[in-house]
Amino acid sequence: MDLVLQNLDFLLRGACYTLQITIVSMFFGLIIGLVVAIARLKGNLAIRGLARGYVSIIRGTPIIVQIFIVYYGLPDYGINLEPLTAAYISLSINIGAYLSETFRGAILSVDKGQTEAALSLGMTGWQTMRKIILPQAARVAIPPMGNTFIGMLKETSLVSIVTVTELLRSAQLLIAQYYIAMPFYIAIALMYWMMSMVFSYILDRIEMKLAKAY
Amino acid sequence: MDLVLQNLDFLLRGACYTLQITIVSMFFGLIIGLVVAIARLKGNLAIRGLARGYVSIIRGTPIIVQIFIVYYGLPDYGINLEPLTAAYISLSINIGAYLSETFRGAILSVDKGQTEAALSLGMTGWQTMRKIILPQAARVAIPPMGNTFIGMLKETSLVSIVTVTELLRSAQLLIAQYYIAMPFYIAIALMYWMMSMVFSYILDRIEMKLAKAY
Amino acid sequence: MIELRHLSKQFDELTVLHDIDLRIRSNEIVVLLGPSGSGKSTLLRCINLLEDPSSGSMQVGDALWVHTMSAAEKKKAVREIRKRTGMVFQSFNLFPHLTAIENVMIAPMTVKQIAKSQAYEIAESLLAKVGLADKKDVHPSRLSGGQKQRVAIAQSLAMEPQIMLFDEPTSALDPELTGEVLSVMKQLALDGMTMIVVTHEMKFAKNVANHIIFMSDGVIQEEAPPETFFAQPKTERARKFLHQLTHI
Amino acid sequence: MIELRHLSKQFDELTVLHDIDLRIRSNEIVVLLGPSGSGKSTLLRCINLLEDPSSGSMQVGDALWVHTMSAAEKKKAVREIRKRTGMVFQSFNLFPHLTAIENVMIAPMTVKQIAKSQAYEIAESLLAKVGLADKKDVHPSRLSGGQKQRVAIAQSLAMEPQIMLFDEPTSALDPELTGEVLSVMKQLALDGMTMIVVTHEMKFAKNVANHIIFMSDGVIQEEAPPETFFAQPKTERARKFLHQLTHI
Amino acid sequence: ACGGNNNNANVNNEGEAGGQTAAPANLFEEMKQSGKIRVGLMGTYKPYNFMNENQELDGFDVDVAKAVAEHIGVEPEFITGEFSGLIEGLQGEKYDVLISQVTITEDRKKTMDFSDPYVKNAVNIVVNDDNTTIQSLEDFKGKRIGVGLGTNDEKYLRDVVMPEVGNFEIATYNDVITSLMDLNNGRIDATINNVFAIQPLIEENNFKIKAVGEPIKEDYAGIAMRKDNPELLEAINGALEEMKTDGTFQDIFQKWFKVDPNI
Ligand SMILES: Nc1ncnc2c1ncn2[C@@H]1O[C@H](COP(=O)(O)OP(=O)(O)OP(=O)(O)O)[C@@H](O)[C@H]1O
Ligand SMILES: Nc1ncnc2c1ncn2[C@@H]1O[C@H](COP(=O)(O)OP(=O)(O)OP(=O)(O)O)[C@@H](O)[C@H]1O
Ligand SMILES: [Mg+2]
Ligand SMILES: [Mg+2]
Repeated sequence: MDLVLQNLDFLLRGACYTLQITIVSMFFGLIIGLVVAIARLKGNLAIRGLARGYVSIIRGTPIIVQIFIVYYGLPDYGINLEPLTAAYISLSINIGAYLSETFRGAILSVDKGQTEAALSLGMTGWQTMRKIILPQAARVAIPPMGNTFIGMLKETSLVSIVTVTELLRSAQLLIAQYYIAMPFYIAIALMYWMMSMVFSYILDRIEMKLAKAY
Repeated sequence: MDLVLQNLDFLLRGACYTLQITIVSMFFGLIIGLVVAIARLKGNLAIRGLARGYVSIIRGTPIIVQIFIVYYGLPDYGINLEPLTAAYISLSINIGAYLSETFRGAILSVDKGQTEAALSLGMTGWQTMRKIILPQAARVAIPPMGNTFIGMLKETSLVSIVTVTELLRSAQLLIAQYYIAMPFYIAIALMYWMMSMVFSYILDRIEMKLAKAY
Repeated sequence: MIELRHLSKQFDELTVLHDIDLRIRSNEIVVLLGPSGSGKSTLLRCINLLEDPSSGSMQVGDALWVHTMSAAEKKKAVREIRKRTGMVFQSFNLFPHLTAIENVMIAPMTVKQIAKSQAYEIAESLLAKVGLADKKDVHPSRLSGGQKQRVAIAQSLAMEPQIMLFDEPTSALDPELTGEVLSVMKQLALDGMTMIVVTHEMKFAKNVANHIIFMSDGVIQEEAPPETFFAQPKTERARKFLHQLTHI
Repeated sequence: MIELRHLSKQFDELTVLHDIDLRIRSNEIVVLLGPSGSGKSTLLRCINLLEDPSSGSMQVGDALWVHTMSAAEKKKAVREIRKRTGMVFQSFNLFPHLTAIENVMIAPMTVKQIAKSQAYEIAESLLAKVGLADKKDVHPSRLSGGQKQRVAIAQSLAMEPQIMLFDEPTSALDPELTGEVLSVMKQLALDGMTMIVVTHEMKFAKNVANHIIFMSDGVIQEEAPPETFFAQPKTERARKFLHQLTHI
Repeated sequence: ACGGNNNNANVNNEGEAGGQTAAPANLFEEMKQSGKIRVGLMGTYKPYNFMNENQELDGFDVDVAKAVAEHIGVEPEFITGEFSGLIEGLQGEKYDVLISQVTITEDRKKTMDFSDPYVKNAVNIVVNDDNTTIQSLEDFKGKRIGVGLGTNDEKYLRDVVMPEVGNFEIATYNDVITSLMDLNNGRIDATINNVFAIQPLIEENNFKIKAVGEPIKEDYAGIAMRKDNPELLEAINGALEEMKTDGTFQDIFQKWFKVDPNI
C-alpha cells in the first residue's frame, strides 16, 4: 500500500486522462448518438441503411481494433492524428453507436399520441422532435445511458494502445517497475469505482429532476 | 492477407474460445442477473443493500481487475482456479451485474395492474413473477440484452490475462510472430462482427416471437 | 356471506375508509355508488386484500381476516379470501402474452393445480358462456374492450369464486360495448352469484341491484333498495350526486 | 367554412371512408354519431390531415388540400389547414413534461413565434376561461381527467383555430367530470366557434348540435337536425344504433 | 489537461508532415536535421526498459538507445506503448526504431530490418523449487508451460519444441510477473525465460522458483527499423561497433547485469 501512496500522483495523472477522454468522447458520442438515432427513425431508406450499417459494424467489432485503425491505419490515407485526438475520435464513434440504440428506444417509447397532438397544433416534425419528444425521451434514456457511460469509463483503458498513459496503463507501468501487481490493481479499481459513482450520482440527479413532472 | 489465411486455423481456434466463454458466462450471468434483479425489487432491506453493493462495485471497477483478482488473488486464500474456470466465474459475475439492471428495468416496466390481477386470482407472489411478470418483462429486456451480449463478446478478450488464448490474443501472438498488425486486426474484427451478427439475429428472432402477441 | 367490521384504511395521513361496517348475504347484488375519490375502489381492493386494511376485520364465507392476526396467519387468510372472491377491474387487466383461453386457464392450473386438459374444458365452457367461444385463441390485443372485459369475467369465474367484485367494468367502453358486458353481468346475477358492483350505469343499478350503497368521503352514507334510493335519497350529498348524473 | 369533396381513405386493402361529401358553415355545431369502427375518428383525423386521405379534396377556410397536389404543395396545405383547426383527442394528449400553462403556451411560441410574455398572458386568460386559473403551474400528472381535457381545449384555442374537432373528449371520464368538459364546450358553442364533435353524450347532441351526422361503415348515412334525427331516424342502421344506446 | 509531460508520445507532427511531403531520400538525413530519433519501447520490461521511481524511462535498452543516439549525433525521444501498437507505430512512421528486446527472427526480417545484435539473452527453463521432474525440454511432454506475450518464445515452443518432444500445453501471459506468479502457485509446471529478466523479480516477490539445466537457446536482440533505410542501418551498426570498442557497452552491461558484454 505504501507503494501506492508514493505513486499516487502518477496514478492520479492517469485517472485524469481517463476522465478527460471519457468526458470528451461522451460529449461527442451523445451528439453522434442523437443524430444517428433520428436518422434511423426519420431518414429515407439510404440514410436509414447507412445508420444501421454504422451501428452494426461499430458495435460488432472490438473497440481496440477501431482505435488501432484510426491511429495506425488512417496515416495510409494521409490522415495523421495525435494520440489523444485519435482516442477522442474512435471512442466518440464507438459510444455514439451504443447511445444511438439507447436513444432510438427512448424515442420510440414516447407515445405516438404526443406526436399527433403536437402536429395537430401546427408544429413541424422537427419542432415536435425537439420540444415534445426529446425532452420526454431523455428521461427514459438516462438509466441505460448510465450503463454505457460507466462501461466507457473503463473502455478508455484500451487507448493505451495509442501510447496514451491512462489509468490502467499507469498501473501497469508501476507494476513493471516494482514487480508487484495486486496493490496497484486494487488501487485503480477503487479509483475507477469512485469515478463511476460520481457519474451515477450526476445521472441520478438529472433523472430525478426530469422525473419531477411525473 | 496471405498470412491471415495461413493462420486462419489458429485464429478460428481463438474465435471458438471466445464463443465458448461468451456463451457459458452469458448463461450463468443471466441466472445471476435475474436473481439479483428480483432480490433488489422484492428482498428485505439487507438483501436489497447487498444486491445494490454488488451491482455498484462490479459495474464500477474494470473487468480486467476483477479477472485478475479472481485468478491471481484467490490463491492467497487457497482457492486455485483453472484459467477457464476463473474466466467463467469472473465474466458471469460481471455480466450478471449489468443484466440485473436490465432485468430490473424490464420488470418495473410491466404494469402494476398485471400483478394485481394475478394476485386477485389467487396466485402467490412467486407464481405471479414466474407466469405473468417475467414472460412480459422478457420482451422488454431483449434489446438492451443485445447490447450487453455483444459488448461481452468483445470483453472476453480480457481473459487473455489468465492465459486463455481467445481471438484477440491469437491475433496478438501472430502479430508478435510476424511483426505485422493491421491484417490480423482486420481479420479478427470481421470475425467478431460475424459472431455479433449471429447473436443479433437470434435475439431478433426471439423478440419477434415474443412480440407476436402484441 | 361477507361481513366487514370496523374496517378502516389509511394512506399515510389520508384516511380513505372510515370504520366501514357492511353485510352482504349470499345471492345479493350490491351496487356501490359515490362521487370520484369517495373510496369505492379502495373498498373493493380491501375486500380482495389488494390493499391491507389499517384496522378492523372481515369475513368472507368461512374465511376470516382480522387486523390483529400475526403476519403468517394473515398470509393464510389472504389466500383463503382471494380464493372466494373474483375481481374485474376498470382497466383491462388481461395478461397480454396469453391467448383468451390461456388467460382463463392459467389461474386454475397454477393455483388449483388442475390438469391442463380439464382446465381447457372449463375455460372453453366459460368463454362460451360469455359469448366468446370463437375468440378463444386470440390474444387480448386483438379483442375489443367489451370482449376483453368478458374474458376477464370468465377468468375470474374459472376460480369458482363465491363473490364477484366489479370495479367500473364498463367505464372505459363505448355505449354499444357496454351493453355486451352488462348483459353478461345480468346473467350472472340471474344465476345467483353474489356481487358487489361499482358502476355509473344507473339503469343497471335500478334493474339489477338488491341494494344500493352510497359512499362519500370514505363513509357509507346510505344503504337502501334501489327504488327507495333513487326516488328519495336521504342525504343531501346523495341528492346532489344524483342531480349531477341526470343533468349535464 | 369547411367542405370535403369525394374524400376517401384506405388502410391497405380496407376502405374506411367512402367518398365523403360534407359541408359545414361557420358557427355550426355538428355532432358525428355512429357505431364503433364506422370511421368517425378517421374522418376527424383526415380533416386535420393526421391521416393522409387516399383521394378527394378538402377546403378549410381559404386553405385548400387536393389529393392530386405535389408533395411540396401538400406540405404547405397541411400546415395551412392545421393552423385553422384545433383537435382534442379521446385520450389525454397533454405534454407531460410541461405544466398546464406551458402546455398552452408552447404552440403559439414555437409555431407563431409569439414572445413568451405575450404567450403567457394569452394562456393565462384561456386557462381562466376553462376554469383552471388556479392550476396553471401544475403538471398534467396532477390533474384529473376532466381538468386535463379542459387544458387540452385551452391548448387548442391558443392557436386561434377557426374550427375545433373533438373526438370523444369525455369518454374516458367519470360522469361528474364529463359535466365540466361539456359545459366548457357548450360555452365555446355559444361563443360562435365552429365545431365537429364525436361523442356518445346524447343530451349534448340534442341540446347543442345544429346538425347530427350519422355514419356507418365509412359512409354518411344521414344528416339531419337533432330533433328530426332522434325522433325519426331514416335508416334502419340508425334506428338500431339509437335503440342500443337507450336500452341496456 | 492532465500534466502534459506524462504523455511521452507527443510526436512532433511538423517533422512528420514535412517528412512525408518533401519525401527526402534518406530517413537518417531527416533525423539529423530534426536532431531527434524516436524510439519505441514497451516500458514494462524491467530491467530492459521500464519506468523508474522518478517516472523516467530507464533500463538496459534505454541506456543502449541513449548511447546509440549520442554516437550518431541525435537526441532520443522515447515513446512507450502496448506491444501491437509498437509494431504498427514503426510501420506507420510514428517513430523510427524499436529498442525493446526485439528478438531477431527470419519471420520478422521479412517486414523490417535489424541492426547487428546488441545483446544475447540466454533462455533457461524455470521451475518451482519443489520440482525435480523437469530438467530439460524433453520433460515438457504433457505438462503446462508458460511464456510471455510479445516474446518469441511462444512460437519457439510451438514450432520447434513441440514437434520434437510431443504435445504439451502453452499458456501465454501478458507479462513476466504473472507467469512467475502462476509458476509459484503451481498452475504451470515450467516457464522458459531470460534469466537476466527474472532474477530481480524472484528476489522482490520471494518466489520459490529456480532456473534449471543448460540454456535451451540463445536469442539475439537487435534494433528494429523500417525496411530500406540503409543509411540509418549503417549509422546504427557503426555506433554499436564504436560502443563495443570504446567501453560504453562494458559500462552498460556491468550496470545492469554485472557481467561483461556477451556480444
Ligand atoms: N395508493 C394510494 N396512495 C395514496 N392515496 C390513495 C391511494 N389510492 C387511492 N388513494 C386516495 O384514496 C381516495 C379514494 O380513492 P378511490 O380510488 O378508492 O376512489 P373511488 O371512489 O374509486 O374514485 P373513482 O370513482 O374516481 O374511481 C382518493 O382520494 C385517492 O386519491
Ligand atoms: N392505422 C390504421 N390502420 C388500419 N386500420 C385502421 C387504422 N386506424 C383505423 N383503422 C380501422 O378503420 C376503421 C374505422 O376506425 P375509426 O377509429 O375511425 O372508427 P371510430 O368510428 O372512431 O370507432 P370508435 O367509436 O371505436 O372510436 C376500423 O375498422 C379500424 O380498425
Ligand atoms: Mg375507483
Ligand atoms: Mg374513434
